[in-house]
Amino acid sequence: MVIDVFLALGLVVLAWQALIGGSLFRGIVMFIVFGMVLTLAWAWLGSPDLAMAEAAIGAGVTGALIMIAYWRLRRINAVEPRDPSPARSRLALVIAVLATGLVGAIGLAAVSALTGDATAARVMNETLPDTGLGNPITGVLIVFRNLDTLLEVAVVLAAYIAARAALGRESADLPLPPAPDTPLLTPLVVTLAPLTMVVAIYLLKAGSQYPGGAFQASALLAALGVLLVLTGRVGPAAAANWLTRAGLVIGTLVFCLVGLGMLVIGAPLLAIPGIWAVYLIEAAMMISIGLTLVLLFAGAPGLSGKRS
Amino acid sequence: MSLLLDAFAALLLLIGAFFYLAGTVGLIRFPDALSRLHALTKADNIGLLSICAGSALMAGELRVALLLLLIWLMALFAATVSAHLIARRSLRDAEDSGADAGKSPS
Amino acid sequence: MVAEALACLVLVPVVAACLALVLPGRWRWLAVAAGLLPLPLAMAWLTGELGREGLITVAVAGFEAPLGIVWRLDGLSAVLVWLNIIIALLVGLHAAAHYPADKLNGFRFWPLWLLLSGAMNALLLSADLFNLFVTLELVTLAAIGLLVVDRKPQAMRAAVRYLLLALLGSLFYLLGVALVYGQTGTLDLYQAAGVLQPDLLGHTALVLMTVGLLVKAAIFPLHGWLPAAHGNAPGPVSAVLSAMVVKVAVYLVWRLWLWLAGDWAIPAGLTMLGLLGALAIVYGSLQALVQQRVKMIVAYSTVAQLGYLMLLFPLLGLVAFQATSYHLLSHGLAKAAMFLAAANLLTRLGTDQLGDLRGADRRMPLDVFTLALAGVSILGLPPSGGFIAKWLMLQTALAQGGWLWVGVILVGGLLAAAYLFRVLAVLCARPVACPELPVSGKADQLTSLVALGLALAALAAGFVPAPVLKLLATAWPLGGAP
Amino acid sequence: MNWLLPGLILFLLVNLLAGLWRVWRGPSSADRMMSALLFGSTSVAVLILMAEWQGIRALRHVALLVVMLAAIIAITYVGISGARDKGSETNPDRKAP
Repeated sequence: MVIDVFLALGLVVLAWQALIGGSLFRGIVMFIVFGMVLTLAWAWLGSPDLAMAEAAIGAGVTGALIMIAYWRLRRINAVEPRDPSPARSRLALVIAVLATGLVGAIGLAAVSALTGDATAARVMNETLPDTGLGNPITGVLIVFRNLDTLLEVAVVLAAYIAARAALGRESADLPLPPAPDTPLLTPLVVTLAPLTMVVAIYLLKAGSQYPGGAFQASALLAALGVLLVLTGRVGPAAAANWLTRAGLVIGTLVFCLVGLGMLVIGAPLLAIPGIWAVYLIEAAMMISIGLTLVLLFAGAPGLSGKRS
Repeated sequence: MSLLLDAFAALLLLIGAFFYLAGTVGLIRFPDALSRLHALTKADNIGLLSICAGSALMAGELRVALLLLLIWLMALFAATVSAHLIARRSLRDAEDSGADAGKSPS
Repeated sequence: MVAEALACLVLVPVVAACLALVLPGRWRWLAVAAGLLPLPLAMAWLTGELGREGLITVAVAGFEAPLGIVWRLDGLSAVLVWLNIIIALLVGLHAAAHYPADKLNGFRFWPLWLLLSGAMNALLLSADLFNLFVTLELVTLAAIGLLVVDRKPQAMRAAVRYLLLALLGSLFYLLGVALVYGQTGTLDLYQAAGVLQPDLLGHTALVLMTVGLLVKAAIFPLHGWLPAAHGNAPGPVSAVLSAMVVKVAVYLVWRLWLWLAGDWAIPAGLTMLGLLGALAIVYGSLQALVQQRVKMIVAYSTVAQLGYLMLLFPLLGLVAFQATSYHLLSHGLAKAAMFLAAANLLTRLGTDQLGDLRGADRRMPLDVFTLALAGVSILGLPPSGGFIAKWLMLQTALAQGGWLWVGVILVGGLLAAAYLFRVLAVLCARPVACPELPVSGKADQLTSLVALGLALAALAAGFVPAPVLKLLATAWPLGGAP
Repeated sequence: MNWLLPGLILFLLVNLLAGLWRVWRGPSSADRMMSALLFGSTSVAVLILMAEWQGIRALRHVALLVVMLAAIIAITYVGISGARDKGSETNPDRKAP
């Protein structure tokens, strides 16, 4: 109980600090710490899946994206804005009161939702063993409600295309920080890269029975990609070569084709024929999502072998 | 025997917590960036080792012990390289400002 | 066969989008054609089936609700899917002139266009509250990508503002969905409708979801992002944004209030929504009256015309439902035509500042004619789709003695006449000086003809309303006239 | 023994939030980064203890994921925040309160 209260209060304080931060950099660090504490909170509530997703995507990859954005901002505008928080306004009080009322109403409503019935969850637990999966979250994501997941992967694809459209031709000139010149980096990359891949594939494989799965694995791969970009092993390119493009669409494409293929053999649309299909789809998703995240980080339409 | 093991595991955990405490105290109390870094990374690595060892004893499984070992090695690796990078950064900042190397600007 | 046709509506454009991203050069045309051309065929077949069955449902992945997601095609969704397909094809034809698929800007444009039309179909079919959230996200993100495809600075700024507000709206909607799921244990809209109670939770959830959607629908006073976004987007994108993207958010508000809440939606709330619509009509029209750019006038006109869609709530009844749905359809066609014609003026004359467009009718008669023709439908003059819609709305309001709504509809029509005639008066004025225009190529003629075609379609909607109204009537959930 | 694990978890959490003071205070961005790194290693320790206390093995996988990410991301953060460029000769963080 004490730990619950502590975590809850800590989260509120961190969120507040991330928003009002006296300097932008402090706000960013607060945000990263917020992600870590949120990971702990999910773990404490007994949801390892959410903890993993939060650690990987919330704290890890988002943190890196914000950090590179900060670095680019500083390049454009050398002087950091003194106070990044918005100007005080009389409306603030009104908004605060309204927001408090809203949060209160949601809280009260949520309390009354505790007594609601859990029909879907019950049916899911009854049906899960038929699929051969042990992790209910993978069951929901890939088997029962896979249309949601398919469209989410399409959202990631759309995010890439939209970012590329916004970047245009100048994208190749988007700056990246110089690689840190220390002799420690090469041994680090050489050790970390294969190990990260092994762990990512392990998470993907374990995802069918235990917490884990494509999203967590892709975030780990994305983190590795970010490291490779920053150490100059991989560089941004002005255009995506065919391999990159294939990697970007493979998640959506494989998902769609498996789903449509089921119609051909007379099964329902998007039915999952077996556990192999789960692995196939998840592996394809992992590649697409991981690649998209790295490209968004690099701020480039494509990747090339070496940074000039 | 089992009681002894448990007691030993608990001792290890407590030692780990102590090292974490030491690291945090160092982080807050030490006067400049380099010595704070020194306190932090050393103490935390030992703290994590101790906690991993204690937890492995409690679980009493080889698989878990190996996983925890992997975790500790990774943490060691990360701490080493990032501490190195932070130290260089801090040193360079200090040179830029014309102050003595390692002294915290205030 | 039903499942195949529905799958075609959603997945074929998505697969085509992937292919358009991977295939090189001219092959991309093939992907675009393969993604869009089968849609009307599938939908034609489905419409026939719908006429026989009255309602089509398919459990995706073979799992019925509450476990899985159900697709549900009724009269209302069918009409909107048709509008989406017509827009995707005709406006796509216009876009083909400016964004050739084998060139770089076409490479940017078409994957998003295909994703947008597929996502829109998925949204219109879905009967699942969370799936609706996902499709709404995909629609929004694809729309924002299209908005910045030309990388004009104003469009970028508008896109960022749109993105942030849309995310806020999504958050509100998602909170509401979570509450509904917490109480009912299902995400299926029609299953939840039977269980959700009109208590604190039910009302909070409904209000949260509605506010979130009203942001996305740009209903007054949450319209702030719309004029900049729609006014600065590339022509075909403005057309689809105004004709479809904001409309589906209103469509979801309808679904929530009339299908999910159904009987227990409080009258005060219904009146409130109607008042927002009335304010939108007056405010949007007045703003349109003072704008200096043609595209901004058309954009503010969208703010105003969206208001009519909200009048369904206070007028509540079968005829009002038919009227507003028909308004949605005919406004979609007319507004797409207007944006395309305005875009043609902008591309060929280099400006859409009203002051510089004197005498444009001599130089680009077809596009000015299209603007006027689409204006007929927006105004609600007979014979046009807009006339049918507004006439039915007036009839219901009169029958109910709702004088406020009668007044709003009439004032809205008068103001629309004022801002449209202001544009036309300038366009047809005697030019001060008339620089020679380069001879129009085939592409220019095509773009003008597409715009004209859409305007004619809006007009034609005034001649054959019966089958559409009949189809819509099958979807009405609340019984006959109150 | 029942109080030991939750007690240690709470202790480490307090420790973590105490370190927040350094993030807040700075004064240099190196100090802030350093504290964030401390939080990473403390989080891993907390996760290991939680796995033991709650009997959820998967939390050790979370710990592994966190530590892998920490290894990668820490270097990323340090690399980015440490990289200097022509644009920023002065370090504004230094003037933080």
